[in-house]
Amino acid sequence: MELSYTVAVLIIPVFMFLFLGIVGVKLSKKTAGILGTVAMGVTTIIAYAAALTYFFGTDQGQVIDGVRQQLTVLDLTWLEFTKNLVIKIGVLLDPISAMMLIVISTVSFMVHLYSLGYMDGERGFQRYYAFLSLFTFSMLGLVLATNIFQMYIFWELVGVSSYLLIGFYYTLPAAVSASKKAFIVTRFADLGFLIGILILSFYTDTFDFMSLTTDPQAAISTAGGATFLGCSVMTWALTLIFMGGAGKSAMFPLHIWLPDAMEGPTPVSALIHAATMVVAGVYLVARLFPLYAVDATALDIITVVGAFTAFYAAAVACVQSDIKRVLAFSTISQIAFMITSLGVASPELHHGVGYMASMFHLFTHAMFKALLFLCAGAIIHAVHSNEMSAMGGLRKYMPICHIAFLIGCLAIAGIPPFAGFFSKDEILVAAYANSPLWGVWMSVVAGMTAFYMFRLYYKIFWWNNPDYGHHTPHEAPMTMTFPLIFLGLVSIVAGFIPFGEFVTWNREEYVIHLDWTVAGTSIVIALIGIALATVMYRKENNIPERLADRFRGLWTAAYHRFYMDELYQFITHKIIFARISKPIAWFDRRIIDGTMDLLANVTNSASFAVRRMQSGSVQTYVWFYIVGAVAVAAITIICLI
Amino acid sequence: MLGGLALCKNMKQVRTVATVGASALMVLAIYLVIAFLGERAAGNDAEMLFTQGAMTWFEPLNIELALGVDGISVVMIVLSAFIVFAGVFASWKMDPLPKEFFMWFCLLSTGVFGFFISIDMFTMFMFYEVALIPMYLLIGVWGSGNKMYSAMKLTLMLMGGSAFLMLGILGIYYHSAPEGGQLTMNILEIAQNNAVPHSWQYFLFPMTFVGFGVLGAMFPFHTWSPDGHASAPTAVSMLHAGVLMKLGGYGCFRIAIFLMPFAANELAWIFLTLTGISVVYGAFSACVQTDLKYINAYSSVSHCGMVLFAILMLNTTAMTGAVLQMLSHGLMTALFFALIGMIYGRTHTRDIRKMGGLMQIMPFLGVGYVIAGLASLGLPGLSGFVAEMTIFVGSFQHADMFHRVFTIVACCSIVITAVYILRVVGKLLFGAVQDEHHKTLTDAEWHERLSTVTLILAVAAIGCFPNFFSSIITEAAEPIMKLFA
Amino acid sequence: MFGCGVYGFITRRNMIAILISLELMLNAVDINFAVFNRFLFPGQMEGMFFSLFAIGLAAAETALAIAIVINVYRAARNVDIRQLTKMKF
Amino acid sequence: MESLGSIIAYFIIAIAIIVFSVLAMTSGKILRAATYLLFVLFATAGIYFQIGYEFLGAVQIAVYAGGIMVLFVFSILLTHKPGANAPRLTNHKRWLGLSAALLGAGVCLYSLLSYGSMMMQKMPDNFSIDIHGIGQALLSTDKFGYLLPFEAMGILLLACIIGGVVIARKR
Amino acid sequence: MDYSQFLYMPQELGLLVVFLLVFLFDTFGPKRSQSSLPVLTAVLFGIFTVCNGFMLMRGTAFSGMFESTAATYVMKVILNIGVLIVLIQSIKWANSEEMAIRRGEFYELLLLTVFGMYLMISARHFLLFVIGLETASLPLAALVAFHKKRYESHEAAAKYLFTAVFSSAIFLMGLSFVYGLFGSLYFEDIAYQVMNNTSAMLVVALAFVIAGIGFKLSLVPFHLWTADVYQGAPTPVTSYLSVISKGAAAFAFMVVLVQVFGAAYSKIWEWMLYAIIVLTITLGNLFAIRQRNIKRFLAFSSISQAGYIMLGVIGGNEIGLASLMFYVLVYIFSNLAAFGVAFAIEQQSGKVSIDDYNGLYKTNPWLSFTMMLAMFSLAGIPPFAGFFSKFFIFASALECGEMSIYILVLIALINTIISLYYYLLVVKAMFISPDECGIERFRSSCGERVAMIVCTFGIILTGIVSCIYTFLVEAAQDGTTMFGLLG
Repeated sequence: MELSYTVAVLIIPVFMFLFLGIVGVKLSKKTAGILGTVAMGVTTIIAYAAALTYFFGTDQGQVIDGVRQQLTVLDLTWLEFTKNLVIKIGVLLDPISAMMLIVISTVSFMVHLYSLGYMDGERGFQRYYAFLSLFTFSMLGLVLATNIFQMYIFWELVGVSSYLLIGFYYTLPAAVSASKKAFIVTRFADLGFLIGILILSFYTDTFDFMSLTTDPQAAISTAGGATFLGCSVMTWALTLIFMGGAGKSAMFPLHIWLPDAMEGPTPVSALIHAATMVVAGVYLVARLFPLYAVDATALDIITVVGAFTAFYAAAVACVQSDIKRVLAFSTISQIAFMITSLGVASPELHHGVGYMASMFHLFTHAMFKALLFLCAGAIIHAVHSNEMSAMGGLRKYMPICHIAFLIGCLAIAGIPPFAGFFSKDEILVAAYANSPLWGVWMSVVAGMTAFYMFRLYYKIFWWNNPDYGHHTPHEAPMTMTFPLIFLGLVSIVAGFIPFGEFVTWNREEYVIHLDWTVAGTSIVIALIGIALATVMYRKENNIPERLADRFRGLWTAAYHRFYMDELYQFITHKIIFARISKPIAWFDRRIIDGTMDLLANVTNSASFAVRRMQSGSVQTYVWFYIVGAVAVAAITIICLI
Repeated sequence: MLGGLALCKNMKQVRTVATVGASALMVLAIYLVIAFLGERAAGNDAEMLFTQGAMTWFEPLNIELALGVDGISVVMIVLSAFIVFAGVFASWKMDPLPKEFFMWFCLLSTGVFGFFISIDMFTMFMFYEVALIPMYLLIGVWGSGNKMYSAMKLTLMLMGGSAFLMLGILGIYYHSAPEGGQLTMNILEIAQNNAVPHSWQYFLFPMTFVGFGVLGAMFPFHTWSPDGHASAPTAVSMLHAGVLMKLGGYGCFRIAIFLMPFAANELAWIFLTLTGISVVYGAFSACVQTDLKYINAYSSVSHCGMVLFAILMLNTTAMTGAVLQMLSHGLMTALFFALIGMIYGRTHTRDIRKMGGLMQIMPFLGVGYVIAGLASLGLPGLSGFVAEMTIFVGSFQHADMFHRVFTIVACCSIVITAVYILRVVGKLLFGAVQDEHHKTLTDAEWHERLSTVTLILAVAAIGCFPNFFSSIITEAAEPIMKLFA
Repeated sequence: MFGCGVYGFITRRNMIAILISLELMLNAVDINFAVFNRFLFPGQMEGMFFSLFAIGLAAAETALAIAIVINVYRAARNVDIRQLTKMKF
Repeated sequence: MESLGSIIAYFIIAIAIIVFSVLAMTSGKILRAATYLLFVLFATAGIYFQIGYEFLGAVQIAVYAGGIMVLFVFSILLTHKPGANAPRLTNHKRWLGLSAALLGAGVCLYSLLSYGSMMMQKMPDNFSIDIHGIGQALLSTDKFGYLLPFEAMGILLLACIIGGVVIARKR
Repeated sequence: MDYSQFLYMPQELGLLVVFLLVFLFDTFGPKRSQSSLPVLTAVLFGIFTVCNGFMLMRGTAFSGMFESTAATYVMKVILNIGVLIVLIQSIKWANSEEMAIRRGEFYELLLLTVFGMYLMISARHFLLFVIGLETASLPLAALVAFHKKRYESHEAAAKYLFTAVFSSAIFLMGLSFVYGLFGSLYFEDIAYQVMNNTSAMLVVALAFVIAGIGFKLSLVPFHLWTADVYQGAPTPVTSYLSVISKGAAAFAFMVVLVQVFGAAYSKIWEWMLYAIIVLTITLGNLFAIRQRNIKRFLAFSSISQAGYIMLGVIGGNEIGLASLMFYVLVYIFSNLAAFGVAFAIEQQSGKVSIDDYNGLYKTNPWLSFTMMLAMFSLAGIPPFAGFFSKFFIFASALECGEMSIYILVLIALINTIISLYYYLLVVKAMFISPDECGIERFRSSCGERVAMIVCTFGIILTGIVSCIYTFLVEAAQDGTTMFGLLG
């Protein structure tokens, strides 16, 4: 198979990780950064080559009867549980993984490049690149996984690299606790994923994606209608697996780690927490979509969770003051779009367009969200603050950044011809096709998206003109602006990719045709949102204040993200630590250990008690003697007779 | 006879150390390296099931000095070798009475090696006790903190376990052959005869299982572990948590389960419940501890609980997982304890509330600790993941709903593990430096690095190439688990 | 008589009195042997011989015991059994 | 032998033994206790004579009454001021002693009585032993010959003599 | 009259020869060379012990009154080894100022008691047995009183003697019942008749017999004299009492119970023994925990050890006998090592409290090493001999396979943990306790050192060298007459 070189995309980063991790300290910072970037560049080229070969290659067997085949390029046994349950490490190429290859390698390369400038002079620069390589490796491994367990493995690795990168500034307590939180929350979700895998593999006796998805009905039927607590085990398995995805993709209520994760360096946020890792959940569901497709309950759950999260995150995003937080919530909201889209994508409805839409949105979103984050990074780099209040009027100081950011905003708001418009439109189509309720709901959220994005935009680049003092913001260096420009361009044109030809749920071609009623509505809504934002935030004024005062309660609640963090805090500290761990520890010391000590003490005091027998008087001794002898005899007689 | 070799070498070292004294430390270390390298090479070859060379020892009770190894014991021996190796370096600068320390240390390792290579119940039991008793002095003399209490508690509790064990072994011996047959202590023969009456199995199985379970830190017999580990010197903690606790798991399966399959099947649920509790319970307990060693000790309770848990699932995969878990836990706990010892040696405190930001001061140790932590919480690519996944998958293959539900309960521990590991890592290594005095501390020295790196490499080796190990183990576990098919 | 001996042993404070009670006990045994022999197993004279030897034993014991008692008396100027409780517990 | 008279004599002797032994144990004066013991010993010898073991009776009188009693008396004189009374017993001690004594006696009696049917056999008649027979038996190696115990007894006595000497020596 | 029958008892005769030589040397030997008496005795006894190897005469003498089998022979040899060690240990002590005048008597009495023990072991007639028992115990009273200047010594002697006489009275009472039941005192005759006898008298007789011998073994509740006497007696005598005298009693006990009453209805004595063992082990341990005086401590530990020894009796089979012999052998080594150390220290500094041992390792490493070995061996820790002996004794007890015995063994095993606790306390004192040691560094005398070295080797090798045990089992099988009636 000539595509086997794809495996190099895994090998190069992992090698770079080890190399930079072990000998990185000895290298100069510059060398390390350049090495990392170059390696990433090579990886990107290979990834592109692989993806393009896959999509456009004319090799026989790639497309049969209009269906793109899944190609298992490589499959090495890594660990054998039983004869059938084997973890393999391999490379699976199919439309979505090829698409993800492009996304990941592009964004990752951009981030590498960008970081050369952004992270310049930071302590642990080498370490940073090592971790980036690790992340890239894990993420690529995740998307190329041939079986669900390989995916889980890389899933965990992704989690760890995310942990390491969030906690990159390990001397800052906030970063440390954010990284901890991120890891633990996703870990909790992964627990669901793991259990789901266990259940699934127990009934289907395989981990392999191909065998799982080629005949989903068979998989379902092997479960034999087994039920647990009223639901069929398959629903349980799929829901639990989705829980894993929800954790990674920050779906409500497992979203709380993502906003905190912004404590990490901004390029990391762009790479991991906007473009790639957080969509792993979406990817997971998409990967197993044929299974989900036959289980309506699981799909409904996905839809509800997605839709609610989309709304919730958008609402919160409207009032946040930290630009990265706004972007984070926006990310949550956008991913929720994709999830919803998958949820509503029953194959019988509109050719399962939701699936394609979701993937499409994933693709475009990765580009423009990375763009937005990188812009945010540049801005933060310039003003040394995350808070909106420290910004304003930056359009004069940072023109390139301004334009790029604007493109990003337009794209996310869904204004044609920017990328977001096309993908979001498809999602809305899918939603309407499923039920008008979801359609309307998602349209509203789309409007909110436009509003908060432009609120952000105006607040940064317009609003007022604060006093920057002696430190005037300036445009970022070339290494940072180049990725902005590149991604900006991509964001403009990506919408025109005939995505349906490449990625659909059954891997047959599907021609996208815009449904203008839906598209029109969405444009109008987006424009309304933008207009509203323009009115409120273009110039410094007190409308927002007044509004905030009017809806004080709501505003505060939203500002505090509806107290989700506090709730978690309460659960972890008050319940898990104080109500479970502490008592267990106490129980252990006092009761269990106490029992052991008690045994010893009882022995000791018994020894004290019998001491009196040894009175020192011969007569007492003799008394015991005779009584003992007689008692022995008497007891025996009584027992025998 | 690779095991015999290991035994001899150790004996020789004891003598060397005893005669040449403190100056022999160097020789000792070199000896160890050679012995273990050779052993590893030999161990890798010994994939055939049993290499036998039995010699009748006590003829009246038909006790043989039967040695033999299968895949499982081979990996256990490799594990022990690694940890002893690392332990020697970790205790490089043992201060008072180094000679005695290493003598006892060698005796301890002799017991451990002997235990793993024996296939005769008596010798096995003997080596088991040989391995236990040096602990008392090692902790008592070279330990820290409330060492007398801990040492006594540890010894007495473990000996308590071995009391049950001895009864169990004798009971098995007297039922080892069908009516009129030649009674035997040889594990293989007993298993072949499979003559222990069912009614007796009900009595003997709990005896042996609890006997070994005490050492395997099974709830509620685990309380020696936190105190003991907290007080023990570094190398002893390493060897104890790393290898000695594995004796429990190994023994459980080699004697309790292998010889009494019927009762194992019937009574598994009781012990499954206990071990399930200890998995979760240990993890929760670890969450609120403030002493590094206590945290680790409770984490050991949790992990070793997992070993016993998996063994009780009675299928090949889970069994393989259990052995992998022993390996993995052995290595990473040893790593943990080594690092804790090194940190303690510098900061003179183990209270995580009093430390912080050590990553800046001693990056090597910090990185080591993070790696150990990640291994512990099951990061793919390191050993913990492999072991735990094998256990979970294997356990979940059990046909019984009860077992599967318990597997899920046990799975929960991975989250809790993450909680306490990250808590420690966060408090200890990250953040600002808590104590100004700590800023002057140095990073690891060469022997410490050597010790740490050895263990890390081993952990990573298992994590990256698990199939190599798992196939060795599976091969050995399969014939045993056929008893339950 | 045997019972008397036991009683005496336990209640008396004088060591010599205790010896007397021991003699009583031994005597009881002797009688037992002799009588058993005579009444039950007259064929042989084992009981009688046993008594014979037992008398010898008693003599030896008494001699030693008295020597010790006198020794104690020398050391403590007293033959009170309550003196003999220095070592206990 | 099976005459009423001998039975009556037997009972008289038995009662004498019991009475005197109780007296020996309860008497306050140690010398008096020793005297009572002497009576007991004589009475015992009486029993021996009555059941036909003249040799045994003779030994009893010779060794006990002659040897041991003398020892007792000497030791009493050595260690006591004449006329000293034993202090009154504490109640506690008396009960302790009484309980043990009764228990011991009770068990013995019980077992004897449970075995009683055999005891009520008639004493065999025509029984006589001669000194010569005793001498033969003492030096015989056959069954029911006691050469070995005899020798051993000699050694025991030797040991006791040495022991006594050691103890009694001043230094 | 066939006096050649004395030839069946070569060991006894040999012992008497040794005794006579010592006696003559003591009495008529030149005054100046008297101080070589201890060495002479030790040498003579050593030669005798070695010669024992050629003295095995199997057979029955005196019409079944005396029996010599491989088993009895081995028992005697084991005792000899112990006695030899004691003799070597006490060389210096015997030459001390205070002892000089009584030196000869010490050895004479010692040898005579050994003779008594021989009789006990080989006796097959109760009369002989009683005489042996008394010979073995009465002179000991004199030995206990050997410390003229110490009041405790006299007190101990008085206590010992009173209890001993009392117990022999009880024992004789029991024997009189036995006689009343069976009309014979030959073991053989009794064993034939004992089978179908269920009378209460037998039970009482048995109880009294057990009490009588249990006194020597210091089984609970017949043990109370032990601690006081051990404490009061001179240390060599204590070690002799605790080891040799106890070992001999154990052998005799086995013989009496198994051979004579082995076939008793439903093994009445096993149940009695059951209760006594439980009590002995448990109470012995409980007492031992609190002791601070090393000799009292060892006394109680030896009480609980006696309980373990009895486990071999309860097994009542060849393995049991062999294990019992093995146990006693190991016990001799271990306990004598412990006493040897205690004695050396007492000689040197007069200190007898365990607290004084704190930090002993720093000043006297070899002494504390020996002590540690002894403690570990007593506690049954491998690879020392004590482990093997414990294991075998448990194994032999379990052979009958009854559940009740399993429970008994479990109790015993749990008790080993308690015992481990206090043995470790001693180890802790020597090795771990940080205090400055009150005992200075010193060299123990040559004899003590030799004895300790012998014990150390014994502790280490007896277990590992398996042929010893195998040999004992063969010897036990030779004593088939003992078990012939069990079938």
